[in-house]
Amino acid sequence: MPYVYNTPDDQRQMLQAIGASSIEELFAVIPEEMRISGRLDMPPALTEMELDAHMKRLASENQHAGEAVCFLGAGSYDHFIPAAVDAIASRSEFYTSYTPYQPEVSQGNLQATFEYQTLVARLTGMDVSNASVYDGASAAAEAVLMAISTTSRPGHIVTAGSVHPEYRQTIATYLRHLGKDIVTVATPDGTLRADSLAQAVDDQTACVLIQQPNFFGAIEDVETAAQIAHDAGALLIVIFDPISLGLLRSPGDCGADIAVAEGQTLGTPMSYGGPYLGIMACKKKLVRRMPGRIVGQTVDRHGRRCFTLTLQTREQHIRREKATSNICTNQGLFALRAAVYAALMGPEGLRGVAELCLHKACYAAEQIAATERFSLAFDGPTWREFVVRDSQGRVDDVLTQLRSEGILGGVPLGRWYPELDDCFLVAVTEKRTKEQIDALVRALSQQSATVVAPA
Amino acid sequence: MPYVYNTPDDQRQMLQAIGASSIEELFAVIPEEMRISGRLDMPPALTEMELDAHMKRLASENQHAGEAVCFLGAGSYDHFIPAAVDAIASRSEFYTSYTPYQPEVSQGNLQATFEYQTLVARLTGMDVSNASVYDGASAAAEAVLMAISTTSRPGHIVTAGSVHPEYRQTIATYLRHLGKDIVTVATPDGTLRADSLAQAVDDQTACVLIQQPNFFGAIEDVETAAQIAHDAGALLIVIFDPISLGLLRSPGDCGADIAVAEGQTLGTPMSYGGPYLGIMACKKKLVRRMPGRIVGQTVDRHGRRCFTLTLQTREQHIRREKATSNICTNQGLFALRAAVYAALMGPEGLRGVAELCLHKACYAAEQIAATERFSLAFDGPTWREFVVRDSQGRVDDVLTQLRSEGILGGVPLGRWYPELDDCFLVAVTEKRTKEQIDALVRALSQQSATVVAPA
Amino acid sequence: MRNQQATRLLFELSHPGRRAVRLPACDVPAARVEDRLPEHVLADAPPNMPELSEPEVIRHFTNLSTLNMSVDTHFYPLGSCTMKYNPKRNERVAALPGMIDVHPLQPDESVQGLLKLLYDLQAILAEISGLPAVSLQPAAGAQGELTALLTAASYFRDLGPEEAARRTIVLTPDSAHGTNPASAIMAGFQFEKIDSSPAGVVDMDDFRRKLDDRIAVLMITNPNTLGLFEPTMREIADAVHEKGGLVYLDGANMNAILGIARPADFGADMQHFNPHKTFSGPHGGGGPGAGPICVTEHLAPFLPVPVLVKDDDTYRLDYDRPKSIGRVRSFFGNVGVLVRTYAYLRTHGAEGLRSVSENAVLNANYLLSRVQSLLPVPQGNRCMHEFVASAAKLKSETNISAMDLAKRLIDYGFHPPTVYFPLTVRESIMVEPTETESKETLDAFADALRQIIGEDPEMVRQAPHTTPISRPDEVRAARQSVVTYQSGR
Amino acid sequence: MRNQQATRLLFELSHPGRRAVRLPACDVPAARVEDRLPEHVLADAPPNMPELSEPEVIRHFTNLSTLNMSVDTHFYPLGSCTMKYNPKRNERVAALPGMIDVHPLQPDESVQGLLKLLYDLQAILAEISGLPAVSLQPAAGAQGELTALLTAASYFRDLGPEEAARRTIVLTPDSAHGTNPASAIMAGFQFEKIDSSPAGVVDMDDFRRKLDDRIAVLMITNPNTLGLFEPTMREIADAVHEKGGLVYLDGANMNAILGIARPADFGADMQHFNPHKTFSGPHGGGGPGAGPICVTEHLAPFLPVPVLVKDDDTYRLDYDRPKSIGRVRSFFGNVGVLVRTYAYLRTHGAEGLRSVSENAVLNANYLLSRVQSLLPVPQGNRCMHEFVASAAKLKSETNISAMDLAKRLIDYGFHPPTVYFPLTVRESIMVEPTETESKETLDAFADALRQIIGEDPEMVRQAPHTTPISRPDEVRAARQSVVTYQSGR
Ligand SMILES: Cc1ncc(COP(=O)(O)O)c(C=O)c1O
Ligand SMILES: Cc1ncc(COP(=O)(O)O)c(C=O)c1O
Repeated sequence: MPYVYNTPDDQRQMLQAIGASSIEELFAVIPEEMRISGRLDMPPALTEMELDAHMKRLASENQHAGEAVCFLGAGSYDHFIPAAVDAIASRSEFYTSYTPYQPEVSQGNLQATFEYQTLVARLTGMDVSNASVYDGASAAAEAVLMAISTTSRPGHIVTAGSVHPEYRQTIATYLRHLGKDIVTVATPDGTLRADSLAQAVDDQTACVLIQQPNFFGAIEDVETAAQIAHDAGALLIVIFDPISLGLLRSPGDCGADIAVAEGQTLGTPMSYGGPYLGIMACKKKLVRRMPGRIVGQTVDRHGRRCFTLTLQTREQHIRREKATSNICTNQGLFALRAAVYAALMGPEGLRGVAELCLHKACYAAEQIAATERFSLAFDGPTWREFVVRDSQGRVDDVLTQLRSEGILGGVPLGRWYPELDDCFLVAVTEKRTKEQIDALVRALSQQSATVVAPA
Repeated sequence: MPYVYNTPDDQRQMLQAIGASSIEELFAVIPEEMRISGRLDMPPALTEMELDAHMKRLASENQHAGEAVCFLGAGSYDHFIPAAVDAIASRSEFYTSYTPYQPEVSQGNLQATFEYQTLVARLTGMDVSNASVYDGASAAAEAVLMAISTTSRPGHIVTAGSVHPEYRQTIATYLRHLGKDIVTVATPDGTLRADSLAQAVDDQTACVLIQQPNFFGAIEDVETAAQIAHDAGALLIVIFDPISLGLLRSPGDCGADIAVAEGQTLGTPMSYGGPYLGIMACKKKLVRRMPGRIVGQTVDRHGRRCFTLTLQTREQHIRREKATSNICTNQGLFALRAAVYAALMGPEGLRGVAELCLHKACYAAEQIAATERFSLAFDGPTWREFVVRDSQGRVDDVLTQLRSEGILGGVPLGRWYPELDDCFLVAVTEKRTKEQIDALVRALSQQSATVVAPA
Repeated sequence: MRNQQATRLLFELSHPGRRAVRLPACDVPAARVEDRLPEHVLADAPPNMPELSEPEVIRHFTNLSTLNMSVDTHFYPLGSCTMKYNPKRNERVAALPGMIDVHPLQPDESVQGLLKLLYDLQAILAEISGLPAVSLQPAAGAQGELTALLTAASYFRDLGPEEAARRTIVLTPDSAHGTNPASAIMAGFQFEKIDSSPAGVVDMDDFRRKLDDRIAVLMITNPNTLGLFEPTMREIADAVHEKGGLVYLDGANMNAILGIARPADFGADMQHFNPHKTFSGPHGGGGPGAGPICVTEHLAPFLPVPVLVKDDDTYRLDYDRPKSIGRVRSFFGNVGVLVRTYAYLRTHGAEGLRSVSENAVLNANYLLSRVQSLLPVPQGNRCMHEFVASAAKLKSETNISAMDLAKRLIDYGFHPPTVYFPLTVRESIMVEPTETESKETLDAFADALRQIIGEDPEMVRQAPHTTPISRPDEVRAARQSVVTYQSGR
Repeated sequence: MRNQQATRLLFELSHPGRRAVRLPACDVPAARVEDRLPEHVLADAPPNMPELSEPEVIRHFTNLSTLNMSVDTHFYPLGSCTMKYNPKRNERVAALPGMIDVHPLQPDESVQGLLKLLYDLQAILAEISGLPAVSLQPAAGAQGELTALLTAASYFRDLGPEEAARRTIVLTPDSAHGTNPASAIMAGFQFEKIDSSPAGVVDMDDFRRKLDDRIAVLMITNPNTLGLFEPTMREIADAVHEKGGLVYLDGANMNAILGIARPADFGADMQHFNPHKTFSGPHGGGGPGAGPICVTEHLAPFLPVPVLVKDDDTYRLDYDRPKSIGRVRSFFGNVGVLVRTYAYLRTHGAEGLRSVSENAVLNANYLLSRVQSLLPVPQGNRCMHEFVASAAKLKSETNISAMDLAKRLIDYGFHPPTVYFPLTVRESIMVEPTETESKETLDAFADALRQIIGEDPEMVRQAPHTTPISRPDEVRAARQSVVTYQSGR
C-alpha cells in the first residue's frame, strides 16, 4: 500500500466505530457482479524517485522551447513569463483551494478574480468580464451562444476564413446539434474584405465573429465590421490578443459587443496546448447572458468591503437546464497568473512587449522576404506573426530541416487551408533575439541555395 | 534606472520633507575625495529575460547530476530530495524572514527550529542541538573550540587521517593563531587503530575527533575511541553522517560528548558545495559552551506554549568578546529542510535509505573489485562509500574517460593523500540504479581491457 | 499582524511611474510604430493597467493568498469536490521544461515523450473505466459531459435521420449536479428529470414512467451525489439499452470505486473523469481541471479530433476522422493537468488506486458514524465516499441552519462542507473527507460539530468570528452588481 | 480560521505506522545488514523520528509558515539587516539543475559555467570594494570577519616573529556589531574598544589614545551602525596604516554606498560583504548567507584555498598557495547564495547599484524626517541607510519602552525595527527601510508610530494583541531550558 494516511490499527478502530467487520463490507452495496474480481491491469506503482527519473526521461524526448528556438504561434506563443508569476501561482493557498463558495475563507481568490475582471475590462474596453472560461476557442463558442440567445435570431453566424480554424471548428461543434449555420467569409487576401462581409450578413444574422490580429497575424478593420454587424442588428464578437492591446485599439473601442481571447500570452506556459485561459468580456447589457462565474463587490455584516460570487442565477448550479452555460470548474489559476502578469507589466510593460513583437516580427518578415526562395504570402500590415510562402512548395521539408538545426520554424498551414499548403506561419515574440532571427533567416537562405529535385 | 520603487515625483516629495535639495546632498557627509567620480566598471544591467538566457547558458556549461551519473561523495552526496521539501522551503514566509528576534511574529521559524533541534537530538542520541552552524567542517572546528574551552586543557587535539581532510584543514585554520596543536593519527589501513590512538592521547589532550563512517566510507570503532578519550579526561567529538544513523548506533550511544555533521544529506542539494547545514549536538552539561542560536520552549503572558531564542548570553550579540563563537547568520533554511526531510522519511524511510546505500555500494564495490585493473584499497566494512585502487595508477585518465561517458566516477584522493594517488573514492546513494552501477563497472572493465602505455 | 495595506486593490495601490519589469532594448532595426501599423488601429495610450513595483505585487498577492483556506492548510471536506491532498511530486514533474515549454503545434516527432505519456494515460483511464476509447480533449468535467453528449448525438444521427429525430431527451436523476441538465441543453437535447426515492436513489417507478425511445442518453452519477451506490444500476442501464438509449456516467465520484467497480461493468457507455478531483488535480482555486472521456468502441468514431494513436513505436495525432464531432477547444487538451494525472496514477498503481477508494469510503463511513449522532443523515448509516446530513431538524429547533453550521466550522479551522446541494435533501450538508485525511482530523471535525451544536445559537448565527470578513451581503452584490473596480466604492 | 491542530509539534502529530515516502525495491542483490556491517555498530531500532503522512507534513509546515512575518508579506525595517525585497528572478535562475545539482568535487573542466560566474562575481565585488583580491569562501559575514583577521594574522606572521608577537590587538568602536569582538577573539587577538563621541561617531581622542603599534587590525563599520558615515574615516585609516596596522571594513552597511564610495578609497585593506543583506540574499529565516571578502594585493597570498583563477579562457581552482591560511569550511563556499548575488549584481549594473544606495539613503532620510517629530534621533537629522531613534524620553514619561513600541507595531502589520542595538543609544530603535519600499509604506509606518504614541500606555505595554502568542517568558525559557520536545510539557 503506497501512502499510509491511516494505519491498519486506525482502520480497525474506525471499522469498529462504524460497526463493520471489514472495509470489504462497506462495498457490499455494490452487487458482486459489478465488482472487479482481480485488480486493474496497469503498470506497477513508481516511487517518487522512480517517477522523477521516468518523467525526466519522457521530458527529454520532447524538443522544447528552452533548447530549440521557437517561432511557432497560431494561438499559443513563447512569451516571457516573469519569475514572480510562478512564485505567486505556486502559493498553495491559491492552487490547492477551489471555487470560492465560502467567501469568508476565500477572499484571496475572490479579490484576485475581481482584480482580474477589472484588468480584463480595462484592457478590452468592455464593461464586464467573467472569471474565465476554458480557453480562447471555447470562449469564442460561448460568445456565439450568448449572441444567439441575446438576439434570439434563428439565422446564421458569420465568421471569416482569417479566424483561427480551430476556433471555427470548436464553434461548429458547439452548434452542430443546435440547428444553427455558420457562414465563413473567405479571406483570400489574408484579411476580411468589408464587401464580402456585408454580403454575408443579413437581418437574420445573430453575430459576426472576427479576430484581431487575425490568424495570419494581419490587422483587420474591426470598426468597419462592427458597423456592418450593427447595421444588420447583429452583435460583433471580436477575438483579440491581450498582448496586442499594448498597441492596438481595444475591442470595446472598436465597437465589439463581446470580446474573447486566449489568455495564454498573459503569463501561462505553452504546455502543449493547455491548461490555458479563456477570456470573456462584454457590454454591461449582456452580463446576464454571460456564462461562467462572476465576482462582485459587496460589504459584510460589519460594513467592510468584500467580494463574493454574484449573479449566480445565470449558472448551472442554480439554474440547471436554464443556465447560460454548463461551465463549472474554470481556469482560476490562470486568471490569477494573468492578473499577476498584468500587474507586473503595467501599461509600459505591455506596450513594450507589443512593440518588441512588432519590430522583431517585421524584421524577420523583411529578412525572410529578401531570400530567394521564400516570400510573404500576403500584403498588408502584420503584428507578431506572418505567413511565409515557399516557392518550392516543400513546407514540410523546410521545417524538418530547420528542426534538425534546433529551430521550430513555423506552423504549416496546409492542414487547415489546402490553398495555402505552400505556406507556413511564423511568430516572433519579444523573447526572440536578432541573433536567433538571423539564424532562422540564414537557415532558410541555405535552403534557398540548395536546389531540390521536385518531389 | 532599473526598478522603480519610488518615482522621480515621490523622490521630489521626499526630498522636500527631508529639506534636501537633491539626493546628492544626502551624501554630502562623505568627503568628496572618498567618492567615486565616474561609475563602477561592470557589465551593463541585464533584464530578467536576458538574465534567464545568460544563466541558462552558464548552467549548460556545467555537467550536472541530472544528466551525468554521479558517484561522487567525500562529504557531499547525491541523495534524493522529495518534492515536498522544496515546496516547504520555497514558502516565502520561511525564506524571506530572518533570525527570529521577535518571537510573536516568528513562531513559524522558532517552532520549526525547535523541532529541528529535537530531531537532531533524537537522531544523534545527544541531549541538545543548536539551530545550525555553517557546515560540517566549521561545525567540527567549533566543536574543537568547545572542547578546548570546556576542558581548559592547553594541550593538543587528536584526530585521525580518516577524518575528512578538508575538515582537518578547517580545524587547523581555526586553531592556527590560538597556539593549539593538532595531532593526526595516521590510518594506513583505512580506519583508526585503537593502539595508535591511545598512543597519541595524553592527559593534556582536549579532545579526540573522529568520523563515522569515516572519510573512506569505512566503519570506525567509536566506542573504543570514546573509552580512550574519556580515560584520558578528553572529550570525544564524532563527525557522523545523518543518513547512516538509519542503521548505525548513534554518536551519543557510542559515547560522544559532541556530535557534529554535514547535514547536506538531509534534503539539501549539492550546489557545488554550499550552502549546507552544520549540525551540532552535545551533552546537556556542555550546552552553555555551545555556539550558535538555540530555541527554547516557554509560555507567553497568557500561558500559551510558545518558542523563543534562549540562552543568548552565549552569543556574540550579548556577550561580544566573551561569546562562545562569532556566529550570527546561520543556515536556518537548511535546518528547516532537514526537519521537513526527517519528518517525511520517518524512522522507516531513514532506515530504508541507509540500507539501499549499503546494499548498492556493496554491490558496486564487489563488482569493481572483480575487474582486472581495479581493486578495493582497504579491507573492512564500508557503508555508502569505498576506495578503489587503479593498478595502473592513472586515476585522472580513468575518471576523464568515465566523464566522457556521462559518469562522474569518483573523487581522486591524491590531492589529500599522496600515498593514495592511485586511488579514488566512489559513493553510491539510493538514487543509483543497478543499471547505472553496471554501466560504471562496464566502463571500468573496458578500461581494464585497454592497454595503456605508461605516461 | 495582518498587512492590510498590501491587500488594498491593485488599482488603489497603483502609483504612476512605478515599474516592476524592464524589457531588453530592441536589437533589431526599429521603426516608428505608425510606420508599421495603420494609425487608425493604434490605441491613443497604453492600456490602463495599474503601476506597481515587483515587491508591491508580490506582497499584495502573497497576503491575498493567506486569506484563503486550502487543502494544504486546512481540512476541506467540500462534498462532491474530492478535495484530497495534491502530492508535491506531481507539481515537480509537471514543471519540467520538457513538459511545460512545449508548443501545441510542434510536429509529432518532436513530442514523442509527451505523446507516449498521454497515450499510456489513455490506456490507464480506459482500464479504470472499462470503456476502451478515450478522448483527453475536454477541459473539465462539464465539458466532458458536453463532448460525450455531442458524441452521442452524432452517433444517433449516424444511425439515420429517423433515429436522430427521435432521440431528443436526456434523462437525469433530480439529485444530479447542475452541469448535467445544462450540458444536455447545450448539446441540443431536451431535459427531463427522474425523481429520487426517499432512500436517495433513483425512483424506479418514475424512471420506468419516463423511459421510452425518445431517450437519447441517461446521465447518472454513481455513486450518486448523496454518496450512495445506485442499487438498481444494472437494471437501469439494461432498460435504457433496451430502448436503444445510451448510459452516461458522471464520473465526479469515481474516488469511491477505483479498482473496485468499473462503469463499463455496470452498464455505462460513456463517462468523464474529473482528474482535478479523483486524481488530485490540484483544484487551482477554481480550475484548471480536465474532463477526459471514455466511451465504447462503437462510439469511438465520433470522438473529437485529433485522436492520439500509436503506429508501431511512434505516436501520432490522427486528424482524419470523418465521423468526428470536431473539437470542443483548441489544441490537444489541458495537458498540464493530464501530466499530473499520469504522475498520480503511475505512483499509485492498481493496488494504490484500490486503496485510495477503500480509504475514501472508510473515512466517509467513519465520519458518518460520528456525525449521525449529531445530525440526521436521512439516507442511512452507510455511504460510499461522502454522505449528506441534514440540519433541517436543528434549524426548526434552534434556528441554526446548515449555512450557520458551515460558517461556524470556519472558526474551528475547518473549511465548510458543501451546503444546500444536493437539492433533494433539506438543509443539506454534504461531507466528503477523502482518503488523505487522518482519523485525528475526522475526530476533530466531529468534535467541533458537536461543540457547535451546543453553542449559543445567536453566536453561531453570526459566525464566522475569526475571519477577515463575515457574511457578505449577497443580495446587495447581485443588485448593485459591482463587478469591476470603481474608484471610491 | 487558524488551523491549530496542524501546528501541534511534529512529535505530537506523530502516529506509529504513518508513511509519507515509499522507497524503490532494492535492485541489487541484498544481503542481511548484519552480514555487511559489524553488529556492534548497528542500532537496535530505527531512529526515533516522528511518523506522519505527506499531507500532515505539508499542512504542518505550511501553517507554521503563516505564523512568520517576512519581507514578502510585511514591511521589515530591521536595522542593520537590510531586509530588502528578494527578486524572484534570482530564485528561478539559482534553481537551474546546472547550478544546483553540481557536486563540489567535480573536476574544473566540468563546471566551467559556474566557475566563470564565480570569477566574474569576484571581479564585480572587487570593483565595488576597490580591493582587488577576493575570497568567496566564507559562509557569512561573521566568518568573513574571522577569515580576514586570520589572513591579517598570517600576514603579520609572515613579516617576521617580532611583528607577529607585537600585533596582538584588534580595535573596534563600541557601536560595532557583536561579531567584531567575537571574531577578534576567535582569531587569537585581544580586543579593545574605542568610545563613540556624543555625535555617534568615533571619538578621535579615544582612538588616538588607543592607537599604537600593537594594533593589528582596526575593525570599523562604515557607515556605522547608527547610520552615520564616519567623517574622519580617512584620518583614522591613515593613522592606523602609519602605525603599521590594517583596516578592516565591516561591510554590513554597504547598501548605503554602492557605486558611491569604495572602501579601498577610504582606507580599508580588507572588507566583507553580506550578500544576504546588500545583494538581496534572501535571509532564509536566519540564513544561509555568505561572507565574501576582498583584500589588498599584498594580503592576497594569505587568502584561503582554493583560489579561483583564470588561465586564458579556462577557470581553475588553485590549491597551491603556500602562504594561505588554509580553509574555514569545506568546499568552495555558499555557492547557492553567490549565484543569487551574481544575478542581483548583473540585473542592476553600475547605475542600478548606485540607484539602490541613493534610494536606500533617501528612504531612510525620509522616514527619519517623519519619525524625528515623534521620537528623538540623538545623532542628528540626517543619516545614511538607517537611523537610530531613542524611546528613552518616551519611556521616562509614559513607561512605554522601545520594546513596547516594537511589539505594538506588530498589531499595525509591521515587523519591528531592531531594538536595543546599538548599545550606545538608550532604548534604541534602529530603522532601516531599504530602497525597495514605497513612500506609502514609509508613511504608513510613521503614521502607525504616531498613533501608538498616543495610545493607552497600558495597552501598548501588553501588545501585541493580534498575534498567536504575546510576550514569551524569556526568563523561564532560559531557566528551564527546554530545548527539545519533552512530552507532556
Ligand atoms: C457530480 C458532478 N458532476 C459534474 C461536475 C462538473 O465537473 P467540472 O467542475 O470539472 O466541470 C461536478 C463538479 O463540480 C460534480 O460534482
Ligand atoms: C554590522 C554587522 N556586522 C556583521 C554582521 C554579521 O554578519 P553575518 O550575520 O552575515 O554573519 C552583521 C549581521 O548581523 C552586522 O549587522
